[in-house]
Amino acid sequence: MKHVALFIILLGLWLLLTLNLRTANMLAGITAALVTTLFFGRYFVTGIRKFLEPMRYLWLLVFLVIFIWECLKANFDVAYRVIHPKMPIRPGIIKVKLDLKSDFAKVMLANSITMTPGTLSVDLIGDILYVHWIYVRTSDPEKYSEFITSKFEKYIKRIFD
Amino acid sequence: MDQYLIILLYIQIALCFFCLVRIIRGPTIPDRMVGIDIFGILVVGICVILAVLTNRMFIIDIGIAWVILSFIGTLTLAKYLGGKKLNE
Amino acid sequence: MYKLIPLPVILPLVAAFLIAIVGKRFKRLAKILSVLVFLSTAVLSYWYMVAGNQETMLYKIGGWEPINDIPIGVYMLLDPFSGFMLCIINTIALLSTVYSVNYITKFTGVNYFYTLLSIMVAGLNGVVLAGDLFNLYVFLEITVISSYALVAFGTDKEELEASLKYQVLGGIATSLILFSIGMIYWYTKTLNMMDITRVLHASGDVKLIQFCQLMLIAGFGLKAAIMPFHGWLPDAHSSAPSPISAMLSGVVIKAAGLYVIFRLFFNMFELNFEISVLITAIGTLSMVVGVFLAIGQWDLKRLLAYHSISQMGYVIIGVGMGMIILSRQGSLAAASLAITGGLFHLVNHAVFKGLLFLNAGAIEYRLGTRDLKKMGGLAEKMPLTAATSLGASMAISGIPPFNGFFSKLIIIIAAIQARFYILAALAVLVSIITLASFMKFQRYAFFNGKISASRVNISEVPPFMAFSMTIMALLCLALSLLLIPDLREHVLQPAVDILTGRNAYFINLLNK
Amino acid sequence: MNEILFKVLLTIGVVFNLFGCIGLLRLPDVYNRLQAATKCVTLGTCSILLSLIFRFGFTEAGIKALLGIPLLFFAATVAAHALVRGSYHFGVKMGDQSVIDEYADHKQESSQKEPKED
Amino acid sequence: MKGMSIIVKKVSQLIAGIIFLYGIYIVLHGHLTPGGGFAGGAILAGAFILIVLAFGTDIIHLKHDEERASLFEGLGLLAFILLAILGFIIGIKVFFNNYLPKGQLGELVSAGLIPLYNIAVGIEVCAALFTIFLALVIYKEEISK
Amino acid sequence: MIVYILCFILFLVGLFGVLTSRNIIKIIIGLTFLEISINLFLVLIGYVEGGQIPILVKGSENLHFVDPLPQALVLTSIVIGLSTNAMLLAVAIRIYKKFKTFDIRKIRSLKG
Amino acid sequence: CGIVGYGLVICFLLLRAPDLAIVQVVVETITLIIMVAVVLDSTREDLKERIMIREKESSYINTKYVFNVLTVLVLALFFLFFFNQAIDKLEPFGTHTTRMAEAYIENGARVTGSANLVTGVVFDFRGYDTLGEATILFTAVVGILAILRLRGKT
Amino acid sequence: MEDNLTSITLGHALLFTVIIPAIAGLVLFALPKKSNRIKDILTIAITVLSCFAAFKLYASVQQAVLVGYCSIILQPFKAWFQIPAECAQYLTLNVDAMARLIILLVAGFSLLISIYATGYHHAEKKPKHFHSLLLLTLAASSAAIFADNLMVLIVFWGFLGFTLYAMLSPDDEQSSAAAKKTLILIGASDGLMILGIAIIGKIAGTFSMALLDLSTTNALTVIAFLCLAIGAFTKAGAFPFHTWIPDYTQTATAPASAYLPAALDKLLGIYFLTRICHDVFQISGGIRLTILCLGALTIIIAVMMALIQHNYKRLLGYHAVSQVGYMITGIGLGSVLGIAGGLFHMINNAVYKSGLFLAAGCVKSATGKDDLEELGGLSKAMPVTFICSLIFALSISGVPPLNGFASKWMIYQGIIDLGKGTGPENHLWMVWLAMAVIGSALTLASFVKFISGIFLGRQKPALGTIQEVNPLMWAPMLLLALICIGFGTFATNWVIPSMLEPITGNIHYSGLWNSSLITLLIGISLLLGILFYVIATSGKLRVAESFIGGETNRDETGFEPVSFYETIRNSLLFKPFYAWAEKKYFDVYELSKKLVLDVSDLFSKAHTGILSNLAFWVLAGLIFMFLFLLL
Ligand code: NA
Ligand code: NA
Repeated sequence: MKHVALFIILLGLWLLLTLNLRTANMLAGITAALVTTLFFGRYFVTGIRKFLEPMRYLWLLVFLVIFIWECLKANFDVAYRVIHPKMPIRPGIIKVKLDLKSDFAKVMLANSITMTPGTLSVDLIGDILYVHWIYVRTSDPEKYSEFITSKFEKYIKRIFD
Repeated sequence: MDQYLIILLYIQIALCFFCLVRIIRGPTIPDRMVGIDIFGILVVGICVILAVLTNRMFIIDIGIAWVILSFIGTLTLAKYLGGKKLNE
Repeated sequence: MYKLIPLPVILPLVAAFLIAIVGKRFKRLAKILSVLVFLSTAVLSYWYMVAGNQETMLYKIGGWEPINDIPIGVYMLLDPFSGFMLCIINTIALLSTVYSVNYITKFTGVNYFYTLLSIMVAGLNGVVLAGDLFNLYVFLEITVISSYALVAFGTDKEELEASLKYQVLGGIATSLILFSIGMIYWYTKTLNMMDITRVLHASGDVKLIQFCQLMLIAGFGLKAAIMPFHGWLPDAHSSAPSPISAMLSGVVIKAAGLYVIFRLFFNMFELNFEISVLITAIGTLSMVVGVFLAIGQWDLKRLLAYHSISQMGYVIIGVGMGMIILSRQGSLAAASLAITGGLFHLVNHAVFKGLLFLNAGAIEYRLGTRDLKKMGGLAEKMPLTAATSLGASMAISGIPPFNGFFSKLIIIIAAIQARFYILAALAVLVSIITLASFMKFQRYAFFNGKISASRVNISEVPPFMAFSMTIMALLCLALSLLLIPDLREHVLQPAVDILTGRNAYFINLLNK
Repeated sequence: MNEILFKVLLTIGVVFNLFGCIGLLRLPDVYNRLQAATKCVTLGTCSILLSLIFRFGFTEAGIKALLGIPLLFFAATVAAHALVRGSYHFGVKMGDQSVIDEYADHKQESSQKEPKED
Repeated sequence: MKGMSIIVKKVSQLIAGIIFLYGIYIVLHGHLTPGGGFAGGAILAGAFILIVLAFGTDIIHLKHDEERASLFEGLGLLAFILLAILGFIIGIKVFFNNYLPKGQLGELVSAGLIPLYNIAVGIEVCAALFTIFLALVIYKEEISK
Repeated sequence: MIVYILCFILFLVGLFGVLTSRNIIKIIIGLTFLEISINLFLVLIGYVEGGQIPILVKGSENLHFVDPLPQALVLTSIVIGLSTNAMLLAVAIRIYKKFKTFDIRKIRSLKG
Repeated sequence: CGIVGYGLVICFLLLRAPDLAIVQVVVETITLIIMVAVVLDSTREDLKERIMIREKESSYINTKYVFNVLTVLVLALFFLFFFNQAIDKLEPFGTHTTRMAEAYIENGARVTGSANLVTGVVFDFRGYDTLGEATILFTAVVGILAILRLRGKT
Repeated sequence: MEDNLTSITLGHALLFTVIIPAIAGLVLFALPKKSNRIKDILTIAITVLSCFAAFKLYASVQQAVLVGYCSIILQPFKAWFQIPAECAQYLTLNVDAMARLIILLVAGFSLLISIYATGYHHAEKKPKHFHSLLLLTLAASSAAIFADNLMVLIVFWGFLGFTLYAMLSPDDEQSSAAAKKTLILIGASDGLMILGIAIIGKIAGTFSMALLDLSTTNALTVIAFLCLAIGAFTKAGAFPFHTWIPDYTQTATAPASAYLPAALDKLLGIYFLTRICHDVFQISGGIRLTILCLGALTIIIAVMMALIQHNYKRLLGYHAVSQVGYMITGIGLGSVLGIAGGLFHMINNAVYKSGLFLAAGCVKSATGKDDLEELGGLSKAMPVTFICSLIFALSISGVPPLNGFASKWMIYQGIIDLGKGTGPENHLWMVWLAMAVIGSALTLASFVKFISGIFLGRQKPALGTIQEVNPLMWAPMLLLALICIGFGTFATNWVIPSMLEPITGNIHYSGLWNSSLITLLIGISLLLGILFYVIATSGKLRVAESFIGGETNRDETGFEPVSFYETIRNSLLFKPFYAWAEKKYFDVYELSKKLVLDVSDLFSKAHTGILSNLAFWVLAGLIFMFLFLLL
């Protein structure tokens, strides 16, 4: 199952890369995808069935929009901090508890957090995400998650979990 | 048009020098590595601009290859920075 | 023959790859295959020397014919000089490999050993056959990289340190060489050695060419371990496994260093008086200082290694005197004699130094030490080793009727004939000190007191090692016969003629 | 239109990169530098890649650039994460301005749990 | 050798295959675009290295991998040299002759032997670099024991 | 000309690094500098003002290219450099294990 | 440490040598990986110590070392001087004329069938060199495997 | 000369003295260890044949030539092979009277030694491959003597060094050191000879001794001469290149010592010295002076060293050196008389010295002792050895009517003749004469010690069971003793006219010929000798308590604190010299060894093993090369 999914994705990628439908190219693509699947099929993500649920793609789009917005915000945030002569930073590493089940979802969340303003995932152990925060606004551990994870968690739960 | 791109190209190259400064100054190995990592990403920009300038699209390949490899390189570094003590 | 020119390179390479692929399945394969391959390459090179009149052949790889009379592909060049070197390389390689069959059981990773050895031989054959400057560089690198690994093969402290030094200095050398090749390409727009000659002949910018030449001397001089560039040699040659030491001292420094210097400076560049003097001076320095360094050593292989430097000095002064004479438009006969002496000594040194290293290996194999102070009384226990090493010691010290005597004799006579009196005197002096240091070796290794109680069980080395040593010892005697005019005409003279033909030879080759 | 968008995106990208690099230079410790640089440079470069779509449309080059964006995203974020984690374990101290370090507790815990492994 | 954090693992799962495919793309287009056997082979090796880095394996598995990789390395090189001397066997009698038809310039299938050389070199380089990496890893694992 | 001089200075920097460093790793880096400068040198030689990338694409069939030969040479030389570096590093790590240092002043069991 | 290599890549890009650029990237990264995997890990403890005693070490200057450095510097300047003299009469940068490569540029694509002229040269005109190159890599690998054996002698 | 008969004879001689021994020598190498008896027989058979062939050659032609000797091209070779013209010059042989005489002597000694060795090796440990080496030595010496071309000569000459080395069969520390020293010195001299020969080739354009006749006027020729002379000196064992001989004789077995340093090397060295002084060069005053000086110094220094030895083999070794001084003096004189005397002394010395070594071998094999202090009173137990030794000792001390007297007598005469000349060397004739006479006296003194130490006095209890050696061993000795007597008795009537005059031309005792003077000189030397002995004996009593044997394990210091000759050693005049000698200040070998090792140390200090230094040399070398080109 994993193998087939990977094969199809790779073949698609090949065709996109080459944009060419001649026999030689197709054959090359199939061979390439086959070889790749042979080597890497077993490492591919689990839970392939989730690929087949269309709602997830919809949420993905929504998520993307929000994500890009957050990214932009993050950039301006950084720009502000960097350019500001005093460099207003108050860094620290904090602990956030996650509410997600699948590992993949947690990872996506961690990655997203890295791209959002002022935060950077340090480690993910079990349910706990350690985050480096460039400007620690509160010293109350309960409120961390609100600032950091709340924006994405619900989308990610719907997309990947 | 080309002039503008060339200016951007030069800026991008200048940014690479920023990274260079960080790499040279350190002070720790991770600092330098950050510099290299960022450098690798910046180069993609350079490649894109050059591809447009010379009208040879395959130059983007170089950028992508670079990203991939610098990713792997950074991972290696990170792995060995961490040491075996706290793995998993 | 023409079609077979690439074989000395291809066969060892294929052998190396095959050993790497299936060596683990078939235990004996590595040994058998490499012996067979070196045997066949050796036979090929003898065939070239014996059959026909040793005509010069240019092999165009890929079949690329010149366009507008400019060669565009990579050429291989087989002429008497390279044929001569091929014979030496493959003979020593064959004997070292046979020797290794027993010797290498002391080591782990036997397949790696044979793979690397095969690659090294392929590289050497490639260097010798190269007709293209960059190709030469590539094969040089193949050779040296495999030798780096082989030097470190024991993976002990000393081996690793030696390999490190060798690699760093070798790295500098290759950089200099490649830089110089780049400059030559810049100037001549070509890489083919014959084509370069033609371009340089038409017009030569002396300053640039001298710059390149000096870089090349330094680069290849480092590979040949001549004097200011020799730092790696004593470490590397003494630390390597003995068959490899035999290869390194017997063949590698010659084929990868001296051969190239001679080839380039005689045939590719115009001979230049100052450069010739310089080369000879460096050779003299190596000869003298090398022997002084050698005599103080107590590590047997280190002693031998320093002697390699010194003996290379003999070869260089022989050929260098020829260079000086030719560059001053002196008598061709005198130059020819000097070069004959040099080349004769080159082949002799390959044999006796190879043998000496094999002897040292035999001693190390049984005693586990290279320290002369810890040896003694081996003459009774290892009679064959003692006898062969006596022969080799006599040969390197220039005692008749062994081969070394005759080549030194020719060099000294040539030096006197061409009025290089001081060189001749130095050659004699060095010969005496060489004798002294080999007497030291003989004394402390084979005589000098009874064997200690712990060593009563020492016996002669296993048959394959003994076989190689015996053959080499016989060669030490047999090579004296090269003095006979008929043999010399066939073996040495064609090679000498190539060098004395100078760059006219290359230009004619291309215009043919 | 496409040409203008192309230029704008390109410029935005370069400017973001600029910010990132300034951050790389100015910020005090490796964690903060990573914060700034990764975010800005990644986004900047994504923007540059995206600009190609407007220049070339959905040709070979454009698609390649488009495919490059997620790759870059994953590569950059994961690399940043790994680096931060690696530096932390390597023992790089956080800057003087740092206020809190909850990760240290975890580190201590785990090293107490496995005292043998050293 | 232990693996890395779960973040790295999951992302590696996702993109290792893509990296490998990209490597193949570079190898196969060596005669049309920059790159070729060497660069492509290195990217291929990168994919493997990524997996090993991220997931980690025990030493026996690593050794097994190393053996296989060095086997492939030899095979790649052997293929290369066989392609070069095949001319002898099929009657061209010239070393390194590009004896296949050259095809249409700019096509994937063109330039005679060159794509095949590229593939051979790609396999060799991939295996070689991976072997180097594994050798180092194994060495470190062994000395840390 | 100045470009070549700069390139040569890079070469000298590498040489300088090799000669004066005490740390093996720095020496290795110095050697890489040497290689890099030479590669650069070769490519500089082959550069032609206004020359095109020596890859034919549809539409641009003019024959004004930079010299592909030095590029081919450099391609080979880069790989050679990689190989030598890898070997050196392998030796270096072994040496570290044996000598517990990278300082070449302490790695001198062979002398005289 | 790898930065000069990456700088070289940009130079290659600017000098119209994308083939080299991509290979250089690859090589540089691989070198970096090896270096990191090897060096950093084995010296991690040292490095940590070094961070702590950094100031102390830098304040200590050995006169012998300074002398060495100065000597090398002077020699290097000499070398530069000779190089400058040597290339005096050569054609300046960018005005390279082809001779051997003429054939590659004019007919290379046609006779080899390769659109990438560099690949054409590498695998066809100079395929023999490439065989050598591949062999060198192979050798290096075998060498590394040989060197990294824990026990060299039985 | 090139008549048919000679050609065939020559062919036989070559076959039996060179080719067959060489082949047999190689074959014997291959034979297993156990077949000793076969080897013995084979060796003796071959040496008998070669002796016979050499004698036949010697007898076949009688031509008195010194200058302009003859050389012929080897006929059989010419017929068998197509020899290129280039090669022909290397195949010229020289068969003049001197060569034929020397070959005869070589073959004769080989025979004697091979017989002696057959007996000796039953008793003593045998050097490995002694038979092969003996035959090879015979072959190489004969070939070297036959060779007219200097190139050919040096090849065989050099090979002799190798056999000399191999015959030592070194096993313990001392003998291996001696072997090393021997071959280094011999090899060094061979190297210098090559240089000299090459210079000759350059100057004269030929290597043929027959064609050469160089005047030593320019520096180059002088250098060439000196190089060749050093070769001859070292081989013969003249000061200052003699130092290998005592070491060799001390450690080698008796047959080896008797064969090579005592007989063959002297023959060859003096032969070659004669050749170069008279056939190759025309030596001039300065060189003559040098040679005479060296000859005189050799006589005195060696004998002085001999006086203080305890080890009788070493003592004989120093005497072997000392006697060479007479030969060199004789040949250095340059007159017919001198040369004849030198050559005669060479023959005589070979006879009695190898006899002495054989005797020493007998003593050694019978007792196993090396030291004079441990021996004594063997005259009854070993009568034949005693008598032979006595004859040899008297002969070497120049006591009439033995052969040693005859040749010394000729040399004294030659020295007195020299006084008539005008050069500086001529004016110093008194010095040479005094040296020669004193040397003779001291020889006598030390042989008194030798004889009395071994054979006379009280028999040590440990030596109670000693018996005479087997006939195979004493027969050659006896033969040599008879020759001593015969040559001495019939010197003027038969030996000199028939053996030496063919070589030197007619000897006419013109000028200051005064037999009473000679008798007086001999008398003085006898007297002096006995005086020395008396002084020494009384000295023994005087210093017995006071002497402290401080230095341990030095060869010269001996093993016991008290000795006869400590008086001499401790006398005011000689003490510092002996001290220096013990520190080997006079030993060329030790001096150069120290020098070389110092230089070696210096260089190896530069090899610090630090990588940067090695790399630095590369750059420095490069820059120096550039500067070289710039200048
Ligand atoms: Na004459
Ligand atoms: Na004369």
